[in-house]
Amino acid sequence: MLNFFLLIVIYAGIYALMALGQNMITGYVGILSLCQAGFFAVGSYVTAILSVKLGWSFWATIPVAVVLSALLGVLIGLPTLRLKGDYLAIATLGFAEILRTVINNWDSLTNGPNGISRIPKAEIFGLTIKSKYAYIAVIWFFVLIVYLLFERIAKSRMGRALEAIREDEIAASSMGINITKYKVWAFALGAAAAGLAGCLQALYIGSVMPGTYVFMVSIMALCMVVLGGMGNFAAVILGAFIIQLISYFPQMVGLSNIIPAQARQILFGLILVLMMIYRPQGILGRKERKYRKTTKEASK
Amino acid sequence: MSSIAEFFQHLVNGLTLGGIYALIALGYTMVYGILKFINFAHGDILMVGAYLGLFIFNFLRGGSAMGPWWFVAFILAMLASMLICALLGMTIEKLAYKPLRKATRLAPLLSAIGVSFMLSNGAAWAWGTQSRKLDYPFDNTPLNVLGISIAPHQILILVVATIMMVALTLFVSKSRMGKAMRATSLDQSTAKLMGINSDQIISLTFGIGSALAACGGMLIALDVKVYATMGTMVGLKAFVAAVVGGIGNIGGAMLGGLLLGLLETFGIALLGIPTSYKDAIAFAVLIIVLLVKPEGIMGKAEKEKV
Amino acid sequence: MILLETKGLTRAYGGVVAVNRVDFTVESGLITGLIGPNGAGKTTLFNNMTGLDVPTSGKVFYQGKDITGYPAHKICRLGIARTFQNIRLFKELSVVENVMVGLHFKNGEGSRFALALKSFLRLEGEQEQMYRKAMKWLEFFHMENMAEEKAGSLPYGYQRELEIARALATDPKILFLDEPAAGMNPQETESLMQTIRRIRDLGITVVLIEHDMKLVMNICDNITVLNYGQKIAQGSASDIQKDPKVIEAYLGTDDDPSDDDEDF
Amino acid sequence: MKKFFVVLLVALVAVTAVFAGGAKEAATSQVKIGFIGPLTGDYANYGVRCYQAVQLAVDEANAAGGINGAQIILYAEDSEGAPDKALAGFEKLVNNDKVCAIVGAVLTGETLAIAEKAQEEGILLISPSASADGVTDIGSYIFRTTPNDGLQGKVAGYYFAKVLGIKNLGALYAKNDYSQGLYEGMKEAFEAAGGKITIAETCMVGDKDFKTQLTKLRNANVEAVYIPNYTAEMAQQLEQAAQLGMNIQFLSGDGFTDAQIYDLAGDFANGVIYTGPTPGAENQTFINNFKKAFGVDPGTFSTNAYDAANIVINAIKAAGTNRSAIRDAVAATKDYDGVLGLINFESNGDIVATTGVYLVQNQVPVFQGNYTVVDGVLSEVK
Repeated sequence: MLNFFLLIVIYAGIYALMALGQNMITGYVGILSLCQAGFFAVGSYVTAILSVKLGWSFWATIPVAVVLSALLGVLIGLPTLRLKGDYLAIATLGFAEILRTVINNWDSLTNGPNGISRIPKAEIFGLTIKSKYAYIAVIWFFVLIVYLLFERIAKSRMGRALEAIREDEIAASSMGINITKYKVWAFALGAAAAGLAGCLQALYIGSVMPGTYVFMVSIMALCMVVLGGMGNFAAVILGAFIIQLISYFPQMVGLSNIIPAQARQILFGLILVLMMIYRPQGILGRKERKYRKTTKEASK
Repeated sequence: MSSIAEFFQHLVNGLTLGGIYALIALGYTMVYGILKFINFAHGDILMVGAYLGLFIFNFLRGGSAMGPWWFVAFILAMLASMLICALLGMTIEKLAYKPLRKATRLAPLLSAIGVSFMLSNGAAWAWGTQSRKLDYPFDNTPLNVLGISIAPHQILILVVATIMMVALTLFVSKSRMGKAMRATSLDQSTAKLMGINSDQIISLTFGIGSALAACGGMLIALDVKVYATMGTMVGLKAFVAAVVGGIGNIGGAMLGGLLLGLLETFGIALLGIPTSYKDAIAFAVLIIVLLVKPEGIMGKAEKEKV
Repeated sequence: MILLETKGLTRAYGGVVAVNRVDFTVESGLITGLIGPNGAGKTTLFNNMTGLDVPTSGKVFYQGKDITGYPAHKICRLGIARTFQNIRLFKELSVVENVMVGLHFKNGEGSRFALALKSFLRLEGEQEQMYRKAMKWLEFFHMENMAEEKAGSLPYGYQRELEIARALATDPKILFLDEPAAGMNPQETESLMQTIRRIRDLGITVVLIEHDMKLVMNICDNITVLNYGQKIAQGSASDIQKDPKVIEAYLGTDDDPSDDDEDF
Repeated sequence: MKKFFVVLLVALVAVTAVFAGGAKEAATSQVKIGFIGPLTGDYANYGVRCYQAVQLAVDEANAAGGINGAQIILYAEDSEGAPDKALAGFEKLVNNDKVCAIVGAVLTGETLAIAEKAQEEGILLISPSASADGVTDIGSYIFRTTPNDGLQGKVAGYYFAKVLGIKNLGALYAKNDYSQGLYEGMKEAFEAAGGKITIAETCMVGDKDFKTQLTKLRNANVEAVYIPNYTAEMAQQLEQAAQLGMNIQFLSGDGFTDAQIYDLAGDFANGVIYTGPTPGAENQTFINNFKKAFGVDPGTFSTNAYDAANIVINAIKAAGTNRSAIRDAVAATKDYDGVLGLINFESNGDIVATTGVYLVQNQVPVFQGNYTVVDGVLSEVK
């Protein structure tokens, strides 16, 4: 049981990175993007290709994966971010599907449907990362870094500009904010986080195949943001953890020995619906930033 | 392209595929037009409709030999399945979407995905994972016209799609209910002030949309068999078709569907795009259309008030 | 001195010409009023001058420089700020944050990249500085004790004032006010008049669209009248009140069917 | 505000306690084996059929008295066809349920993902269907009861060229591991035997409309078309080909062994020549029992899964529940007489296989012979 719980912690960490990125895009700027699966795939494949085919060390693949995902984010973001709401959602979903199709078909680079397996393990200070605890340390280290970085950005002028864009694009642009630039920035940051998640996923699973990076992955990332609380980075990490706990819970406690696999999926669907009905703003809700507490006396 | 016959063969194939997309897009566009959210469960209602139709059809025809009765039974099964799915759609709307009217836009979207999960896995649980065949209710030997093969069921798909579109257009533009629907889609609160019971209208729209899905489901079943995940991809593509045509626009859904079907077919046949990129074509078209004309080919641009 | 002017500005939506070859001038240091019946094209003209809309033809000059077709954020950075007819606050953000958004590009010196980096690294100090500046503007409107409230929860009159404060935070040379007195009671309007004068005294040129004739006639140094998208008069308050075309426009268009065109 | 969260947590903890407690009470006279495969999602049909076959083997063994009196318990985990989910299932089977051997996984990709962990853990992994080359090379604990794509493709390629005399072949395969693997194996052999692939069309998994591809194939004037795919898709292709008026020889692979093809494609299946496993003596009994138990025909890889389960059960009978002992016992399998015929394993864990060739006549596959390829020469095995 403990062992399985550790696995959930690992998966939660990987998805937390993706959810942090999604939160930057959706929770902060209010862009409903369904493309995280695509950037996740790019990160995974960069690590897989560079480390298996070119023999790079895992650590060296990370910057390439992150930068490439971010660039792709810019590339996808520039044209699509002009769109609104659901149109944007469906266009980004389209991009994710196109990415997956390309990966599935570019046999010479990605090995097509068979994927790339036997990705070498990472080493640190001469030690090979093998145990679950080591993976947890590495993965959550990155979660922490990204969390601090994003939280910092959120608190800076950029964060406020992003929130302003979410609240009212027209007013924001009339306040001198270049909305296209900021949206693309946010999109690229979110993409980079998903790319990083992809690297770690490839490292832990040890293989990549196109079937992993389906539309559901984006939905899961979105669910984590909504469940945790939009625009609240800490809550999003909690959301990632809870969603992974819920989806692997039947396995962890042996419930999956009793109920059929479909019932587990049905249950997940039901939880999703109930969650939306009873707590659409998430567990913790949006975080409000206080710059200075107003005292009661002051308001009198 | 080796001959004119091949061109026309591709044309026929593309039209049938497009007819299927169009049929489903009609339901999508109606629901979206009123509620403004992507009903991801639409494709799954289609699947349920196909299963129900299959069961009812098999029950009705019993052990009888193929003949006119089979076609009657098919139509009856389709109507029954449409009715049940309409009720199903209305129930889903009441339970899973109605409580979310005032929530953020994301809430109904995710709720719909939850419903989709429940429907497709529920079907796999109840009815198994294997594909089932819906027998043709008529002799489906292809007709050969000048070297072009056309299967009768392809014609049926196009005919039914056209009938549905015309009926729907008439209903929405002429009937009282239809007018109330349009009013609700334009502005729910004003419609309410005008004495329109918008809850009822939304429920009705879901009912009609789901019935259309069931109808589409049965026709598609003739073409692709019946299985638990049959609605997922075709549903997504139909939504793409609806957006390309201009969401909320019935003619646009039809146009978008046919266009998508033709582009997928000719993109591969004429432009030499590898066939495994077929799905990518649909999405690429979507993205291009959205960038050039974000409101869709037949949609009306809405300018934000400043 | 002419600070901003349009030359032959035209904006057509399909067949409907909302603004028709309008020459509009804003003199530096004055309060300019833009009036006209509903649907006359006032907001459209505003939008075309502030980058939210692009003219079909004609030009906009700012300090002699052609700024036609500039995006809104660039125009704002040139020193042109505005408020909106339907208040557009960042409702979920606090009052002080709204003003801080206005300070977004102004605060600090150097390249924007350096700014961003500075903001990222020396967070506390930079935020503190912005906060203090924002509070100054709130004090200007006597709103400092509402700083931490959600902008969306403010009473209507305060929302209008907050919108002006936010616009002022961008440190503009010209401030465009789109119906600032709409929905205000006489006392509130009175205080708004005072505020507008105080803004002018800061050296900021004010341009306003207003339906409240008392307000317009009281504070505007120069008034332009639009009707059916065309400029029909321009001059001081007393000139305008005597102009027969203006009188006709105001008396004769009560049942004008094109009333709702205002929303473009 | 946090009530919801608190309630959720309490519920999770409570359920954990109940089930964790329950799990510990497990009787000692049990032998646990595991299964991993896609039970939901796009590939559910293949996973479920394999699972059912394993379940059938386990039930039969239990009805016959179990393993030395101990009942066999089968734990099945859903992989959803994705490596990360498969890995979670694997962790659960190995660490929570402490199974002593695993049948699975079903798809090549997910098998590759868990094979390495299985090797590290030292637990037998025997896949009924991961047919891509190289799967069993990951380690000594990895076996499979399906011939690799290489062999089946090879037999197919040489058979088409040498026995059927086809010079000019078209193909329509899906971009997934199974279908593409078979196609590539066949292509290599077919071209080595002097044939030419004139046109190769592809489709995506889940596609059900193949008219465009088929129209292109129809107009390419090939002698035959190779369609290595899954049952439902092939039924679809055959039917749509008929609708397009194509009168051409179709060739296929072991996806055709699923009797459901005749439900779905009916007479359109007639005339198809396909390669597939050679049935053993018990084949018909197995099919009947499967139908009786689950109400459907066994799927493409059900036979492989059934034999894999039985080999594992026999190994446990012989060697006990020690994981490495089971591995050794499986490796030592000698002429196991299963529904696939006589089964032996190569040293790397691949099945020593011959491939049968069938011709469908009146919706019944007629056995044409049993073949293998050695050093580029096709030879019939009697």
